[in-house]
Amino acid sequence: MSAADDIYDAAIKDLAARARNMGRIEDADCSHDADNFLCGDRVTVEVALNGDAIENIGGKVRGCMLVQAAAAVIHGAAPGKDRAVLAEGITQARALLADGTPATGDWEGLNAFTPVQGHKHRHDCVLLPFEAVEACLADTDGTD
Amino acid sequence: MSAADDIYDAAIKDLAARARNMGRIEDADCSHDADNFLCGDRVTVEVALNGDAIENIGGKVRGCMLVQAAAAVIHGAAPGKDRAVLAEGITQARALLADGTPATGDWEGLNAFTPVQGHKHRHDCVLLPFEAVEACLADTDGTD
Amino acid sequence: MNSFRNLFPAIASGRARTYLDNAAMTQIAKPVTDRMAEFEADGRSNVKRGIYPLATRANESFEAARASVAAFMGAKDKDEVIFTSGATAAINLVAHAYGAGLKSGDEIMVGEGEHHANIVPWQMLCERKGLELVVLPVDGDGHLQIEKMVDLISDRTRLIAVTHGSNVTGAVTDVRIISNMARKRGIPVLIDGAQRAGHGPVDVASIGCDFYVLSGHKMFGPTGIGALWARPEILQDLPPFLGGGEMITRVSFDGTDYAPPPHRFEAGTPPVTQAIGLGAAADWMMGLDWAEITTAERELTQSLLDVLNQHKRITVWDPMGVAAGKVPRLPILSFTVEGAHPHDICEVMGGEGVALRGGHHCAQPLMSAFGVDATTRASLALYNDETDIEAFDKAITRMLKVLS
Amino acid sequence: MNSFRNLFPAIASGRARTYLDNAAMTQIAKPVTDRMAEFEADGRSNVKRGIYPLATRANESFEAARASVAAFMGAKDKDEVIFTSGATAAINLVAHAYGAGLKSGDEIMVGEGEHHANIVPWQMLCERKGLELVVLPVDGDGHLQIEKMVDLISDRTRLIAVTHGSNVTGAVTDVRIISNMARKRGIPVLIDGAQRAGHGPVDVASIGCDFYVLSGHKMFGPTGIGALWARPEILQDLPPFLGGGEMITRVSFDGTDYAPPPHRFEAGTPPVTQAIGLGAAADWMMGLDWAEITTAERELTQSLLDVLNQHKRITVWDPMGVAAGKVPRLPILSFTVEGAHPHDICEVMGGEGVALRGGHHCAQPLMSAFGVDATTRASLALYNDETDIEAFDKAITRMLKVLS
Ligand SMILES: Cc1ncc(COP(=O)(O)O)c(C=O)c1O
Ligand SMILES: Cc1ncc(COP(=O)(O)O)c(C=O)c1O
Repeated sequence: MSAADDIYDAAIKDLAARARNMGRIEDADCSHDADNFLCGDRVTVEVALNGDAIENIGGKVRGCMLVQAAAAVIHGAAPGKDRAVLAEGITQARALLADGTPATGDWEGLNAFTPVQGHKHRHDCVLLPFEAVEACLADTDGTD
Repeated sequence: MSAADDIYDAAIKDLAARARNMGRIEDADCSHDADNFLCGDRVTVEVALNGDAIENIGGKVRGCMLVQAAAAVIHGAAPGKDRAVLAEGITQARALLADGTPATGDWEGLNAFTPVQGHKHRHDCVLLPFEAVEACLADTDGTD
Repeated sequence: MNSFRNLFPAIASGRARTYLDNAAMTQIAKPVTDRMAEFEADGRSNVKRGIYPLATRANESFEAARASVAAFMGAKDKDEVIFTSGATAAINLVAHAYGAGLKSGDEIMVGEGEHHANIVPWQMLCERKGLELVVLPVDGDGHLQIEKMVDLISDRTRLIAVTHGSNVTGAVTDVRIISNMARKRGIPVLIDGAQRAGHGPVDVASIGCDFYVLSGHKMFGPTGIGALWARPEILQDLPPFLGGGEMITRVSFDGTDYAPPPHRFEAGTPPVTQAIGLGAAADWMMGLDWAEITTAERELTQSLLDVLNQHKRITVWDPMGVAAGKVPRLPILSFTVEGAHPHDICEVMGGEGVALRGGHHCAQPLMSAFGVDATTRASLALYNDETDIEAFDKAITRMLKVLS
Repeated sequence: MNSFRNLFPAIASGRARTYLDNAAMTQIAKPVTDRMAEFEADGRSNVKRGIYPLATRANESFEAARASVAAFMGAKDKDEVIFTSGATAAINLVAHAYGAGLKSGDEIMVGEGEHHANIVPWQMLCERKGLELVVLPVDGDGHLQIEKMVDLISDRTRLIAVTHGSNVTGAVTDVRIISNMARKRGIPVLIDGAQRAGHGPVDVASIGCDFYVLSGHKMFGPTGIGALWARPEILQDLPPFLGGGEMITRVSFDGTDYAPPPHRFEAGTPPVTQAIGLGAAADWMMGLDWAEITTAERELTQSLLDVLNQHKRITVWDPMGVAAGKVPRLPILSFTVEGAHPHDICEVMGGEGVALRGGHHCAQPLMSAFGVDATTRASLALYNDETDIEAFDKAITRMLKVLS
């Protein structure tokens, strides 16, 4: 097996396929386009809130398998949780990519990205959907 | 003797010293500044005409010894002659620099520049005063 | 083995094995690195003003390089060539210097399939000066629809800027027809030759254009260098773009006089060593048999197409008729794979030693016209050969399996 | 022998013997050519977008070079550094990008002793936008009269652009005082470090300036590369200058979104190999003992002055007190010789193997302030040593005889 193949394992493929389940949300509380300007990938996210809870996440992913898989992880983990769960997800994703620290709790699904750790130039792909949701939520809370 | 010294012989020095005799002309028929933009040298010429004859040439030279010497050659050769003499001077100067063809007649003085032939990067110095006078005369004859 | 490979250490050594990303950057030729190394080892110096021997040597080498590039482009006089830091810088130079004379309501026409380098400078010019950008559309396989040009030209059209060869599809524009039509109407034409230049000398005189740009790093030369050729009558009257040393005749706080072309457009210390390298690349390329190379490049392109056409999941964004060898094309092609994203394709194929580029290729409007986000691109240079096709074939098969 | 000479093939071999034109261009260091040659021999590739191994390696090398240059300049973050094709291009970038926000009547202040690279872009900006150019004068020996700054600053002053070190006299500007005064008034300061950078790392943080520019070829690096450091708060909001690939987030004919800094300001393929070379130069220089080198450079400068001061026909245009070692200076000095023109001086001394530059040094306003047309300049770098002074001494004596 060549060096690049390890990231395309069944877990990632499975997640990426699930990204298609993420529908659009008509009356979202916020929506945001995040671009990886270096490669041209774009993630559009829509979030519906219920108070401080994330009710639903939708949108559209135009990007590689890693971007799709990461979007699917968020779509699987966040709805129904407090919005603060997202910050935790980003922290866990960064730690996993940086030194392989396993993700836990709500974000266990991130462990599918363990093989990506050795592919530094693809780390941004995993983080792009997180950044999109983060920026989307920032639009709604007036902090920023 | 090093390669560069041969151009600074007595003949050139003598000519360059004579450039100082070239006074300014208050009521010239034309005047022109010619610049060698690469090195910053500038020749200002003033020409007084009498019909088609060059009555007097004056001006100011801010440049190297070769520019000064060439200005002195013109100042020595042209006054009193028909303006057409200048075109001949340029032709002879170019021929001398290109392949060493000796200058003759009114322009014998150009032969002082024979050693410059081997210093291609200084050819423009010799030609600059000629170009200045040429441009100056062009201003008076409506041809151009 | 392809006989050019020995002149490219990165190729010969196998370190850049199956390098099929030549449209982004070619490898550099030994005659180029040799000439640059010699210039520096023997004592380099700044150009344009020095009098001591190293300086006059530097200046002579620099101006000889200008003459070589001029000859490569078919220019009559070396002083019609301006050294820039690349094709992008050259187009921006024209957008600023030529653009300075344009007025609100004037129009610039660009092709829909252009590289961003031939779109964004014009958009920015339009923004600055209140001009209109008029887009000449492409057809379904990326060819410019030249027949629509007449209708889109107006009496406010001030420039037509089109590529000589597409960096996405390899489609070659009929620049002679365009230049001829424009010339009749007094409209200058800029040709973006960035891709075309890696496939042999060009001839601006027979094209009949007014500006032509190229980049060193896409024609076996160094990075950091490009060239602009411009018709001398236009150049003569163009105001400068960048300000600085060596582009002036005289500077004072009362006002500044500018030098004649090409120096007026070369502010500051030029990329001296790189210009000498580009000259070496031009000289080397002018000595090659381009009829033979072009035939070889076409055959290899056909082989690439044959590999891709074996697979139902693959669609090639192929200029019409090219596969059959009917029209001129560059050995560049783009494809998409059902269910696989170009970045993932490049990752897997890169792991197999095959260098491909995936993405929008700085041609997002063309991607929109095709209705895709991104494609995967393979692009050939004269040093590619059948071994590269074999490796490509194997890697494609593997990629289809991995990304299934 | 000076121990640096071995790292400079052109110096070690004697081909660039008695090279005293370092202010125009230094020789290139072996650690620089080695790193560039390695990058190309191992297979180069375009940066910023590629996914295959050569492309990620190229990108990592390119970004590592950015980090090296950032460290050399004392920047906090590598993304505060923009690669340009030289100092001139960097100043023009600021004149266009920062200048885009200025309005008629606004003022730009420049020093009277500046290189044309730090005058002409501002004159052109003033012309484009109806601004005023305010000149901060120099005194009789070429030092900026900082004490006049307060009076010349107005509430329309929008930028102060001064050199860190003069390319004519070697005078060093007190850039800390200027930046401090400007900062209190909210006026950004641009420092032209083209000359200063060849004499050791700088520290933009302690200077307190807002923009700092340098050129590779004056700091033992390649030609065709330079860098701009800018304060990130300013950079964040600056519009782009050149348009093209890699500086955008998304392009369509309806409008274009620009990338974040530094990419927003690096349109097109950057000078990849040269950036890597500049990084190598920065790394190499950061490893040297600059206290020791500066002392050696000052001693040699004093020796040059001693040679010149022996001769009554010679006048040195020397920054006040520097001969006596009182104030910081660069090892650059200008002189005039009674009855001899600088071009003739350079010709004769060049024939003796001594490389000097004669002319206006792209600083015509300073020449006017001095009341001369041109000077002859000697400028040192770390590889110069006593053997160069001896050759200079002999050549000066001969020159005075030849040009008598
Ligand atoms: C068609 C085309 N035009 C222009 C450019 C820009 O060239 P550079 O990046 O060398 O400035 C490119 C390079 O990608 C290109 O492919
Ligand atoms: C003080 C100063 N500023 C700017 C420049 C311009 O640098 P470059 O020609 O490398 O763009 C120079 C170079 O001569 C210089 O000496």
